[in-house]
Amino acid sequence: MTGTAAVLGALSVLALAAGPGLAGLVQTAKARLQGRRGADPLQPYRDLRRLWRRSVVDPEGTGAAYRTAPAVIAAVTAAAVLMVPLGADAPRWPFLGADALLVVGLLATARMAGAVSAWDTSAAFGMMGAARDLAYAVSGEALLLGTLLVAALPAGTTDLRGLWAAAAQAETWRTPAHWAGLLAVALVVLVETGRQPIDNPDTHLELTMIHEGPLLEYAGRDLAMLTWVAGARHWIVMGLAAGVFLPHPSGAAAGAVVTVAWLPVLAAATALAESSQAKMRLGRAPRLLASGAVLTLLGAVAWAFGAGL
Amino acid sequence: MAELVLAGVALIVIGALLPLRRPLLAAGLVVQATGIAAVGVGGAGIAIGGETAGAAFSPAISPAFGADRLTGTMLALIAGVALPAALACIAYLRHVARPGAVASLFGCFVLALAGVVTARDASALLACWELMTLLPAVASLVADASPPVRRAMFEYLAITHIGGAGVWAAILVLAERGAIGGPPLGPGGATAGFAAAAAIVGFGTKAGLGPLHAWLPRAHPVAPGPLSAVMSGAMVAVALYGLVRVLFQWMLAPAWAGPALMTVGAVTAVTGIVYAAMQPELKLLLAHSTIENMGVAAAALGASLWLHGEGAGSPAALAFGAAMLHLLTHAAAKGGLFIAAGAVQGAAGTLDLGRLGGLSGRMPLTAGVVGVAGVSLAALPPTAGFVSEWAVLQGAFGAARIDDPVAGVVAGGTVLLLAVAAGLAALTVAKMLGLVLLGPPRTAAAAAAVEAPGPMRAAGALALAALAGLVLAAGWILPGLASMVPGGIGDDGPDLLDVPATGGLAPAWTLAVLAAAAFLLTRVRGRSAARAPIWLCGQPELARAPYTGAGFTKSFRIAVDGLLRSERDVEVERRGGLVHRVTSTGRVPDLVDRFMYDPARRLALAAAAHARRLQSGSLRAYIAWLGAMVVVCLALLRAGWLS
Amino acid sequence: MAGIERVGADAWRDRVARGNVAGLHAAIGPDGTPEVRAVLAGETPRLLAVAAPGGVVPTLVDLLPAGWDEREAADLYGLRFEGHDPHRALVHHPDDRDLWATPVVGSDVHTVPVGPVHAGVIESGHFLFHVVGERVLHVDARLFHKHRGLERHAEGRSPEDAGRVLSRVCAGCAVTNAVAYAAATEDALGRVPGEGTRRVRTLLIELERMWNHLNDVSQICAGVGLAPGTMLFATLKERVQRVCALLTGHRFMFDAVTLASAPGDPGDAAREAMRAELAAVAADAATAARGLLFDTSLRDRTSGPGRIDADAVRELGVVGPAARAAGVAADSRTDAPRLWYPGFAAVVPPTPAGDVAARLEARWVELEQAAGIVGELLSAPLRPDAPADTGTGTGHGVGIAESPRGRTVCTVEIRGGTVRRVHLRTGSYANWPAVAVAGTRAILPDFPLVNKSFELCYACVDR
Amino acid sequence: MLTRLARVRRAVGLERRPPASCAIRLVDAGSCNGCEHELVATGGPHHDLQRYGFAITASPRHADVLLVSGPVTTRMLPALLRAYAAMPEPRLVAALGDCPLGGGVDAHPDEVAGPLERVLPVDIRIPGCPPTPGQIAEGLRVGLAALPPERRPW
Repeated sequence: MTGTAAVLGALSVLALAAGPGLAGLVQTAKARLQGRRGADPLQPYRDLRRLWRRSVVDPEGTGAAYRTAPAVIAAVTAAAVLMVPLGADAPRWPFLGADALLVVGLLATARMAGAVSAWDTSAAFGMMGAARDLAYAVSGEALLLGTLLVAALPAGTTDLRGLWAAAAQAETWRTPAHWAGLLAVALVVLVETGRQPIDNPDTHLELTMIHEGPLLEYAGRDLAMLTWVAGARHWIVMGLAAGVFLPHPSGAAAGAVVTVAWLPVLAAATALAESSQAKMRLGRAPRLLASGAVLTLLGAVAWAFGAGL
Repeated sequence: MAELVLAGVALIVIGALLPLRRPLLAAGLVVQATGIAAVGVGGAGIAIGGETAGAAFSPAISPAFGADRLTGTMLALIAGVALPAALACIAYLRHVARPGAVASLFGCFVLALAGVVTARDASALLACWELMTLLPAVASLVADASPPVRRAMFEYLAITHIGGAGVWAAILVLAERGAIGGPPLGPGGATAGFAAAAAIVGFGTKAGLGPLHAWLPRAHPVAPGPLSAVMSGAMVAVALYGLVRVLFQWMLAPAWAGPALMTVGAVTAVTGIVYAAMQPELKLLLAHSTIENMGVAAAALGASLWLHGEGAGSPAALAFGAAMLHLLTHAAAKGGLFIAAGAVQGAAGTLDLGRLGGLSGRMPLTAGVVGVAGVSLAALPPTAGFVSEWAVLQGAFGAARIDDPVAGVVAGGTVLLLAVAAGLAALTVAKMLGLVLLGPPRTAAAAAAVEAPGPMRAAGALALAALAGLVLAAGWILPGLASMVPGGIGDDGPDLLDVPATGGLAPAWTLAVLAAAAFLLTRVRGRSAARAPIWLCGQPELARAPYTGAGFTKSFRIAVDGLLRSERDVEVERRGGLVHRVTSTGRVPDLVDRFMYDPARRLALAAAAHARRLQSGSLRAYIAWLGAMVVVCLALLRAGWLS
Repeated sequence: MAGIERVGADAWRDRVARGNVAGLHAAIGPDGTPEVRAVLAGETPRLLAVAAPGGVVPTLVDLLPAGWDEREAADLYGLRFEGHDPHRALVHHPDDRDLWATPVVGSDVHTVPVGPVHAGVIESGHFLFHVVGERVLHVDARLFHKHRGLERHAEGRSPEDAGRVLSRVCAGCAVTNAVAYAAATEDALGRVPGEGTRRVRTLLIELERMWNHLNDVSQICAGVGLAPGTMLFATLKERVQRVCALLTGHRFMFDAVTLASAPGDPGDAAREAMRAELAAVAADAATAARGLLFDTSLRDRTSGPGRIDADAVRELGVVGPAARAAGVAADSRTDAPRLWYPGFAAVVPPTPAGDVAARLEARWVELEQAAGIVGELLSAPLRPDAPADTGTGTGHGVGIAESPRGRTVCTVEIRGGTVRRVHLRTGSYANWPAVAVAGTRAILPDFPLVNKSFELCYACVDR
Repeated sequence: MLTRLARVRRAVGLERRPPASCAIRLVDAGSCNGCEHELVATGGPHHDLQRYGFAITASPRHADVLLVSGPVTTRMLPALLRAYAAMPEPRLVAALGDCPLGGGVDAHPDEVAGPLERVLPVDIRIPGCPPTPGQIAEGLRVGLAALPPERRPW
């Protein structure tokens, strides 16, 4: 491992702690857009510390699926955080590799663990959220994979470091495929962070919940882990969007700095997107995601026609 | 190794004869299991060692058997499913009408499967192929000759034989051209096109590829549990094996074959899993999921064929390895699930998903099989199911790089369809895990369920071991499988699936690290976990109302209702200004059935009215008709009409 | 003075069917037997009563939307309504679901029980959704979790004391309820307030309408997750409530309207400042409303769900903005001799489709109308009548006022200076059954939005 | 709309508050809806409870403080006790308004189980009928700050 790789690896590990801050940034920006002062971006850390000191609750009638779900979800999410590309020289974790499709798979595993824990409690709101989450994931996964496809075509690889390097190349920006991916990845950010118009993380209406539904039963450290996961997902998808689709210099130090610098920008953009529209009706959101996926297909077709190169 | 296989075959023959005397039923099955294990170990030895045994492929029409690496792999696959199934038989067959005959037929069925993959000439291949088709039908009817089973088996034989004609046509054409064992048939000309199309239709039908998949969800669920495990895990895979021999080895496939197979596979995958998600019964759900997985494997084969034709050897080999690995992982998962389904049926007396629930605490081993196999089926990392799905997707990505406008549409579309299928597979598996294992038991029978008897548990443990082994060994297996087509890819050792143009995977290490991390996190969860009732908005526990399967998939159905055309009727009974009662009925019709098979059936029935004289209603007569058809085909061939 | 006419059981159904019934309630008649009373709305509201010897009376549910009234009377007075079968508990809360919920059958049907403790800051009430996943087949609303027995608590007290008890029924309709009670009591005692008091009461009731409608729009925005809309209308509501506090000393104007008093004039300068502030709020609200009108993401959610059309309005007895949103121009302010509404005409929104969007639009047009009335009333000094003694009168009275949610009917029976029976049937009470019906046609995640488009009170119903 | 809200924010000009963290779950145990209206208003631009690090949560499992309004009707008592039982330790109870404190407008004695003190240990008292949004925010902040440090949620 070279020195650069070591530094980038250390950065990835630091990223494990940075996710909640990114979510806090979105919340602060949203509060500002709503005419409020709001809590500062560090609030999620205070919440996590508070939750960590509280007791957990095991609802009667639940078993291992409920009890292990937060740990499983946190573990796979942590693995996905480590994989977020911060540079072409980033380390390939010997136990994970650096393949983009694995990130998709890890997110899906977390989703499944959440759904299974919802079935374990069999409480209506958890079930409702899990069912919606999985239903949205049908077109959501197509969108995500389509996005990675149009990134992988110009890059010639699904290695996240290769995708990062490709986004630093001017030629990549001349392909319609990349631009299609750039548009589609905006939707990916909204859907994977559970934000409007797909989901509303601040909702207090139990009948409309998606990601919040299965959380309703959890307390204490379980909830702390799941809250951390919600923040870490911001880092994962915004990091993917920045590393794979947004422009950055190809040099190791400058590239990593610019990639990370994109994240607050994306957080602010997310807050703005969330504040400017209502949540979509159930059943319509999957169609929006599917149209995003079709957009990426057009990008792939354009690539196959050799357009732009 | 070949000797081991032969010894195994001999043991299976003995084991198939023993159960005909009732007291020797269990002994016979144990002997069968031993034989199957020997065949499996021998097959794996051949696959790894690379030796060729027995006869080589020959265009002559004289029965010959032999094995190469691919055959060895398939033998290992068959044994991997059949071994636990044979053990499960010991417990399962107590519930059927004529256990001795079924046990005997089980052995014969396994031999027929092994026969197809070891056949080295057209006659042996076709003979074993027909046996493979007929034996499960006979076994199912022997076990239970009730009208629904008879009807299902009739439809199974009807569809597989109509489609199966393609197998005969393709094999006979290839044999006639000397392509089996000789130089492969060239890609040009009508003959090659005909052979490729006939093979895709013929083998595809048996593999459950759409739209001729309709027999599969009818036949698999009514067969006795262990038999359906072998049908759903191994038989469909053997069908795709046949397709591999034809398209990859005995001919240079025409250019359209790859994209066509890819498209058929991707569409089949989505269709299969859509209807799997809607099924109200466990075995029906599993059968539809088999269709999905064969679609995924076929799509990978299509990508491989296409890339091969474009001269992209390394990605082509990866896609080929992906398809084979997918067959293996699916076989392990599906075999385990069908065996678990048998255990669940024995314990709860039903497979109706609405009448199970809460079995995880009562049947821990069965629950483990359902859980691990289910997660593998949903293609979630770090299971073997994910590794194969990952490799399949890499194959599709590779095809999308082909310099051809069609590639963008077909390969790009395949990526999206496979993603949709994966998403739906997660929905389906979550529904299955929830309804079978989790939540409160929905009936008294489910609440009183106890773990399956010893042999069934042993079968479950074997299935679990197979799944675990595949995760640990995926790093070896995938390159090995890929190298079974020309121009194989490098083998970078067991830890990292270091495939060019990817970021690599390390399934075994990923599993270890994730499991360790999750374990550590559960340790820091806090020592004193308080028990409290589930929070139901302040309602008492009796308000806890578990979801139904249809309720769980409703969110998805709402999004695609225009496509699914689900039928719903709500009847509100009003009397004297008050609502007395509300009744809801609903179902999701199978659109392939509605728009293809129902009209076809009506047409066929109308035709049958005219041809009643030919109709005797007995199985033998149908087989006779079929034989006559083959003779006609052969005659046509001789006359040169078909070439 | 509203008279009471007692009819026999044979004539009861026939007479009621011909009248314009504004609610039923049970009471104890002068001879100690329970009786059921119907309020007949009209130019001079009257009461019709039928005795229930042995606790049995013929039902009216096949003739008019009186299901909840009868269920409540059955639970609280132990009556049995012959032909109302099955009787489902409303006020009482048996554990057995069969005793209060509708049977919904079918292989895939399951239930989603919600409440009484909701996830948001919402009043307590329970809804049992019979669903297949997201599709709602039937809704059973189980309210009365907050039943405080306020009517029973008020009975046996002097009219002033009873009024104080009733003033705390509901914060959202505090003025309306107080006005309806005052009107009923004054009707029973044969008094008519002077123009000064009528003007003040009208001012307060319209102020209450203003902040409620602003709150309702804010809540509809919350229902679709449009946070800026939620917050903007919440600030406008806050501004109106601050004016309310300046004028009456209380943000919800508790105790501002009583039998004895009404707030006096704050002085020309203060009154003018209030008028200007409310005009500014109305202007801001109109601008913001235009913003919402052209927000396609909002439009997409509000158009369609929760439709209650004009036929359903009549069948279910829907009142208030919900009825007007379906094109039924019924408003009790058009005929309000005890308040001050010269030349008032009910307004319906431009597209009275009866859905969420129409109810949202109804709020906007009514907000404008209310702002106009308030502005006019604030441009002249407030001169309420001098307080008067309620004395030791006897009689029956009916008071009707239009709350932000619809027609509120209060009936009072006074004997010898003591309130013997008081009944409050608010706009929320009339509309709750319609919410359940509107929800039946929606998908689950749309139900909160449908519910918020009615924005009914629980406290008003539970009492 | 966003620019209008920005103007509101500048006009109100709230200060940032010392950082804290606390999750609150409301149970309406029979209130007149006044306390609920004012609690909602506490989250608006004029008062902005969130700047204290206070959040209203969707589930009692997430809550540190159980905030109770209303005189505790008999029909709400079981639900209130279930909400309390659902909370993880350590848990606090706050009474919102005069009703749960026993000083509100009286209800019929047959129908209420209150005041709150009779059924749950009350840690924080916020009087008023209803308390204004400012009083609620201050009541919570001061009430929580006055607790011994080991009982404070953050």
